[in-house]
Amino acid sequence: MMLPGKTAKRYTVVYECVLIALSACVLWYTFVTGSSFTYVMGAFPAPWGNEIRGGVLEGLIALTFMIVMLCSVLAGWRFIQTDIDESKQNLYFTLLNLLTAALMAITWTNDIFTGYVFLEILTLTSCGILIVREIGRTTLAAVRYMILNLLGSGLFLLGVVLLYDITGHLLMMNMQSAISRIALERENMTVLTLSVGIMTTGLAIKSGLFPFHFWMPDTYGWATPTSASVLSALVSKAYIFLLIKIYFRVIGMNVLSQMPIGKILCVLGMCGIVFGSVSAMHADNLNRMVAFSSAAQIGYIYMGIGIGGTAGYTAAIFHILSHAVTKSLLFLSTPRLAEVSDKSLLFRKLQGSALRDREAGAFFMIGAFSMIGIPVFSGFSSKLLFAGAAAASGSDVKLILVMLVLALSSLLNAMYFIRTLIRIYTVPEKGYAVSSGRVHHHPEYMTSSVILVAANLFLGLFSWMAVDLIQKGLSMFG
Amino acid sequence: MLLICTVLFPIIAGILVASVKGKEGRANRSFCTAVTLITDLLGMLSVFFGKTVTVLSFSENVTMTFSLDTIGKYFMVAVMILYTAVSFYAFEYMKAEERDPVFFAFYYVSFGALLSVCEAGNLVTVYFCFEMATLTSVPLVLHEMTKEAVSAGLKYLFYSIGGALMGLLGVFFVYFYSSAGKEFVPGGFLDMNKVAGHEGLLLAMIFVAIVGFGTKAGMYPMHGWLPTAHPVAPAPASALLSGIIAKAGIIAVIRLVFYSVGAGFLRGTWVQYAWMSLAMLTIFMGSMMAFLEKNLKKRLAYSTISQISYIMLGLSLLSEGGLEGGLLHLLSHASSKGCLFLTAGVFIYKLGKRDVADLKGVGKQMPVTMWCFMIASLSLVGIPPMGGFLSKWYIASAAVGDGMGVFSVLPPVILLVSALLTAGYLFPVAIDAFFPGKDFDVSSLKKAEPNALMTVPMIALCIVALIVGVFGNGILSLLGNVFTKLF
Amino acid sequence: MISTLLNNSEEVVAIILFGIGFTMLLFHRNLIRKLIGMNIMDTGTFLFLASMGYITGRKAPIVVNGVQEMKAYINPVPAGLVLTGIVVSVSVTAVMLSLTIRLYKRYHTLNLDDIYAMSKHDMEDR
Amino acid sequence: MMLLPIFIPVLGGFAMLFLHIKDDRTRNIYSECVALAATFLTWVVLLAGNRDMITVYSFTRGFAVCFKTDGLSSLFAGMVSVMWPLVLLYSFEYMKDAKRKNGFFAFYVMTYGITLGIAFAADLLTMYVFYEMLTLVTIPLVSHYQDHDGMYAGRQYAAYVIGGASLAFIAVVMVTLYGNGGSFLYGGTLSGVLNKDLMLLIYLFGFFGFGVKAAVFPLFAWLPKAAVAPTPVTALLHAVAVVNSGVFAIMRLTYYSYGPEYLAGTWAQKIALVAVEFTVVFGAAMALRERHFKRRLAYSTVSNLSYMLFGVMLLTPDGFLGGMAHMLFHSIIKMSLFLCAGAFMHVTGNEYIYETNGVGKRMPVTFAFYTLGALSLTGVPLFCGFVSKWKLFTAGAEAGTPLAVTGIVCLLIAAFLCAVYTLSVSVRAFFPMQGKDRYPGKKIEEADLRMLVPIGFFAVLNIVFGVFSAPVMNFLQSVAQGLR
Repeated sequence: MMLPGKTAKRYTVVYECVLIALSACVLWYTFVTGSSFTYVMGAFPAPWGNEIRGGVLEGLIALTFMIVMLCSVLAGWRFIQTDIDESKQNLYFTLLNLLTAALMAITWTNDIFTGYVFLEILTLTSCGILIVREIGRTTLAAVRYMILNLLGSGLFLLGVVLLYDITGHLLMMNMQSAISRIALERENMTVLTLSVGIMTTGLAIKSGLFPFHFWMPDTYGWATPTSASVLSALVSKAYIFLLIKIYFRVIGMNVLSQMPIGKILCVLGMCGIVFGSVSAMHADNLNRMVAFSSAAQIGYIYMGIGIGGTAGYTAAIFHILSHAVTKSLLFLSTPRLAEVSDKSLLFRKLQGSALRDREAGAFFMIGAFSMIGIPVFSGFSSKLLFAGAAAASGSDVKLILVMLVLALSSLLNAMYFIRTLIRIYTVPEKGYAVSSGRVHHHPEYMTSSVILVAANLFLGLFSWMAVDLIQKGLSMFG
Repeated sequence: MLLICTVLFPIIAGILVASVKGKEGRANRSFCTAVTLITDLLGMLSVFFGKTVTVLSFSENVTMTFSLDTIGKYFMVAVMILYTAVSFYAFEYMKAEERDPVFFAFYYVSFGALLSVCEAGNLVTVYFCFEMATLTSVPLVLHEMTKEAVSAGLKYLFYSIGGALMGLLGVFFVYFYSSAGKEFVPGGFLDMNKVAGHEGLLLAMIFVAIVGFGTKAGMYPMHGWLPTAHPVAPAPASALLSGIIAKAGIIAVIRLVFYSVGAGFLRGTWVQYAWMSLAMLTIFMGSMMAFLEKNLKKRLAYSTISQISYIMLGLSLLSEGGLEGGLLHLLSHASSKGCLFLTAGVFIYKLGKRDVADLKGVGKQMPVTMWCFMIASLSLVGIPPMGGFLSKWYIASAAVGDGMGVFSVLPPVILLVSALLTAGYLFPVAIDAFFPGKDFDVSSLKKAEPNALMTVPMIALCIVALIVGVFGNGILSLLGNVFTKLF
Repeated sequence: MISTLLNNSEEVVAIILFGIGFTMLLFHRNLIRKLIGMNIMDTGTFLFLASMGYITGRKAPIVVNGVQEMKAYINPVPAGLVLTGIVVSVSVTAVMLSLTIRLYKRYHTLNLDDIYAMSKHDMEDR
Repeated sequence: MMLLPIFIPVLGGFAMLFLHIKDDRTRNIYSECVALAATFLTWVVLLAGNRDMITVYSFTRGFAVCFKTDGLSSLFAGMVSVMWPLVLLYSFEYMKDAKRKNGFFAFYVMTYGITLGIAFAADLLTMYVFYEMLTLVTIPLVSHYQDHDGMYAGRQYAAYVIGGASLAFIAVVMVTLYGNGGSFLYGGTLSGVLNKDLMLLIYLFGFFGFGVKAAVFPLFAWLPKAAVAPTPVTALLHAVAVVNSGVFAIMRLTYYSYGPEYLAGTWAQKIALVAVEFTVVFGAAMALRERHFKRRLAYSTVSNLSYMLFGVMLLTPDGFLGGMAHMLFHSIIKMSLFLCAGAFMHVTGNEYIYETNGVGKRMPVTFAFYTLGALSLTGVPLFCGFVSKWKLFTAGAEAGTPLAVTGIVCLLIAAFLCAVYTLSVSVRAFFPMQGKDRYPGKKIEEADLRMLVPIGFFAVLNIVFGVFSAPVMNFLQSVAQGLR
């Protein structure tokens, strides 16, 4: 489609609104009926056919993803115009829509190989929306990103194949039955463990779990804001969601609990939290700091998975949601701050920027508070959930460890976020006079950011609704 | 009510003194005289008609009470004598000083505070008044505002407060292990059932308290402030300090040991022995230092240290004789040492001479003053018929009396040695003053006798010392049945 | 041991290929080599998959002269997977190559370390 | 009803951020009115004596925000609500020629509401929520003079306090999960499901977490640094509201969540006591060697907060009583001291101790009040400091454990040091050494009446409570025995 950028954007927006409506409907339907539905593509039954499945959880995730996507597009539009060369804008939107499709597919699919295919598509498109801003940094970042992702998807594919080798199926339900049989007879358990391990590693690499998080800052730091927010808020989360889905629908909790994977993920997650925050403290550039902090947040999610149990997974998924809304908010407010400080994201330039652009400052502040886990924001609720999960896990060591890590990380978060806040709210000293660029008041930006804030507050204040939905969804996962 | 007036009047009056200025900003002498006399009057009245009064109560048995028993009256008389005498002296002496309204203001305020110490009806009140006495007497010390003066004042302040707080610790524990405590009970009001099992702790705390209150009395190891504070203070102030303010520590100890804990509880415990040995150590050390000291006022300060520890020693014997001796020595030392400081003041005021060596031939210039000096030193050394003799005699005999092995032998020895030392550091001054030796030409000196305002107080104090010596037993019989109740 | 290895030689070869590819992709600093490594890795996987999928003595599931019972055919899914996989890897390779070209144009080298070193002094550093 | 005093100041202050009031007069009137309204409502709530609980909304299942008043909260709320309007009055004069007054007063008023929120919180989580809020709204106040020190202090303050809060968060969650939703009940709500050592460890987390605001030993460093803030902030927040909220939180955690029986005699109690006693002496010593006037007072706050905690950690009703009494009285004293220091700094523009030489003659009233406060802090009878200290001694002696007795000794040492570091200032002020007078002939007049009135008020309170402490003490007594 060779529409000019503006039309392309309109088109995209409409298209996303539709998607939002649809996923909302699914959510509503499944929630009311209380049962998931499965659609068999091309009417081929298993083992040949290819299914998609809608449940409460999928609905919820899809809905959130779409909302965030929409907001990022709306809010990032101005920067898209500046960052991306006129002729490429419509391509950008093409990529974006492809990416959306991939997201949706990964969310809804009931077939592990379909999962893989769209995984690759996701990788390609995300790489695309990264390099479409043509500066050396992004290209470089894209290369790194690609290579790691290819490693990841290669591993994932291998895992899939191994699973197929021992089960002879690709549809999740059938695989699960086969696997439970294997687990019963305890034959080629090693292969099973191996394949699960490989898959997990693959997805962990793709979603940037410690120690594979080093690509994040470059990737998120230099992309155009929309891409940054989409990549950090949605793409990496999609991988994690796929992982959770596989754990539940393919491997099954009781089989998984026989493997050491949970513990490993937990430890890695904690390391991720700590190291992410520490390196965020040393970042000299706002975007890099935020990017590192999302490394830490990914660590949270994996920690939740590692804690295990319904509580653990609930916490993890809740954090997926909360981080999605928060991180996009942050990534969309930083460029505004940079805009009024010589287009620079270096801290010393940013001093007082929030006073020059109050809206962006306020949004950044809210995002930061949510990250630190200040009450009434979503971050606090997920902190509560993680703590509760740890308490419910029943092992004292885990409990203390998780609690301490939570404490430590919110300390670190406080340190670097509050530091930033104080800086951007302090009038610059003499000598740092910045030619404060004009603040464009931009209705779309405002609305979308406000939506994100509202979502954040909703998750913070009425988290129990979300929690109920998630638990219902998990129970549907079987 | 009377008691409260006695305390409050001088305080208020003092504040007035600061405001009511006479010509060219000096304190109004006649007004001051009036204040002194009225205070004395009130004091005498309350000695005879004073009734116990509870000012306010913090909790059921922590109250602030004023009452006068015999001991209190005795101290009160001493306080009034000294303050009255010195006040007149000060009129003259402070002519030279500037800012004398401030001086007199605090002079009277501290007067009130000390009276309140005497009137204090229970330990908490004692502690409170003790603090007040300290705080109000600090300005007297640092009056001259020189660097030394201020730092000395601070030193004095901090030592005393530290001591007071140590005292508070003991006071607190005594309260804690007793049911009563509203007023003093001769022989102590400890509740032995409560104490049972905690003797060790209580003893330790009492010892801490004794040392703490001992700070004011310049007992080793907390004597440090005395030699620093006395020389820099103006003569009247130092006369008061060593004459009576330092004795506040003695009152506190008496109140604690004999009226709250009870001598019986301490007799024969390590506390008594430690106390005694501290006292003796102080006596010896004090007189030694005094012997080596060149500056007259400093020398007198050291002698104060040793002399007050005589009283401590007397008390620490925990026997009737010891207490009697102590009380006698209190009065005699108050008068004689006060007198000595006044004379030292005269030397400074008239001749600007501070060192012992400069005092050759002074006897020719101011015979009266020098005679006062002579008599006072006789009393301090303890030559009959002066007061010092009697008191020391009582203490020594009391020590020998109760067979405590080495501890009954040591005190007399120490007393003797220190008496010799005292003689050694006081008499030469007088002798040189009167007989400078033939190569010292007397003709150059002219008469420099101070006026009556100065001489009369000194003479009065000497007389008091004499009275103590002569009518000592009479005084004791006045105190009368106190001792029988205490032991 | 040896015999088992020989019996399913395809798997062994596949694994070896995968290993080679993986190491190349991970450790070589030269972009082109990385790409080649990636392709080798994929090939290994596909080989593995194909060998899994084929069952000796069956026909491909293409219905000629009437459907026979399931035994006659092999499961088409693995083959499908391989095809899909190939498509994916081709596209990925294409993208990577394009990126490589861009980088080369910009930095005139293919060694990633040098490229990082240069990009540090990149003027777009905000 | 109970929500009003909390939310009126919060919203009022929040609105102020956007009103951009230009002239001082309106702003002063506005903020004073807000404060007074809140105070009035607080007292209505307290006197209404309605003790039942209202739930606002719930975060997740089992984590709810709810308020209620009981004895302890009425102590804290009453205390704060009396002080706030006064200090506000003071700060009008003090901040007269400062910049960004809107922001200052906005946050200042908001803090008031949030402190009340802490006071009225009915369960641990609610308290935690407001505790965090308090931190956030005070950061702008700390770094109000937006210079380098201000930023640094604010940063450090945030790091310390939020870190502490997140440490305490552990205890909050555990208590909420295993102690009937963490709602406060005298004597503790903990049901011993988990193994005790774990719970004790977690208690220590809570203790030191909240202890950050109460400046317990290793975590005290932020308090002296935060003295760069404007004096009304240092006085009200870092001598009363914030730090006492730390103590308050520990009281809640100890007496109303864990319960003294659960903790008595455990290693947790011992560790806490040791830390506290060390802090008592350490703070005093640091105060002694500090040359900066406000920082010296800040250090003395460090030491005095641990007095309260000493009482609390004795885990006896008397100890609790002593702790509460000292909380009340110390705030009164410290207020007057800080306000005097502030007046001195405001009038002379100096801030170091040696610069007080001889200023006593120029501002006699201020320094007279200062001296009263100093005496009271030292613990001289007739002043309220004595009452609470006496109570603490008694409690310690009754507990009778070695640590308790050591504590008494520590308290005395600290009291002595306190005398030294407070009174030496008075002496300097009134009796400067010859030639050391900083202001020969300089024209320095007495502080403004708007400053003197609050100071005087606190000085009077100081004496009143010292003399007629009985009613207050009886009230606290009943609180300490869990009757209210």
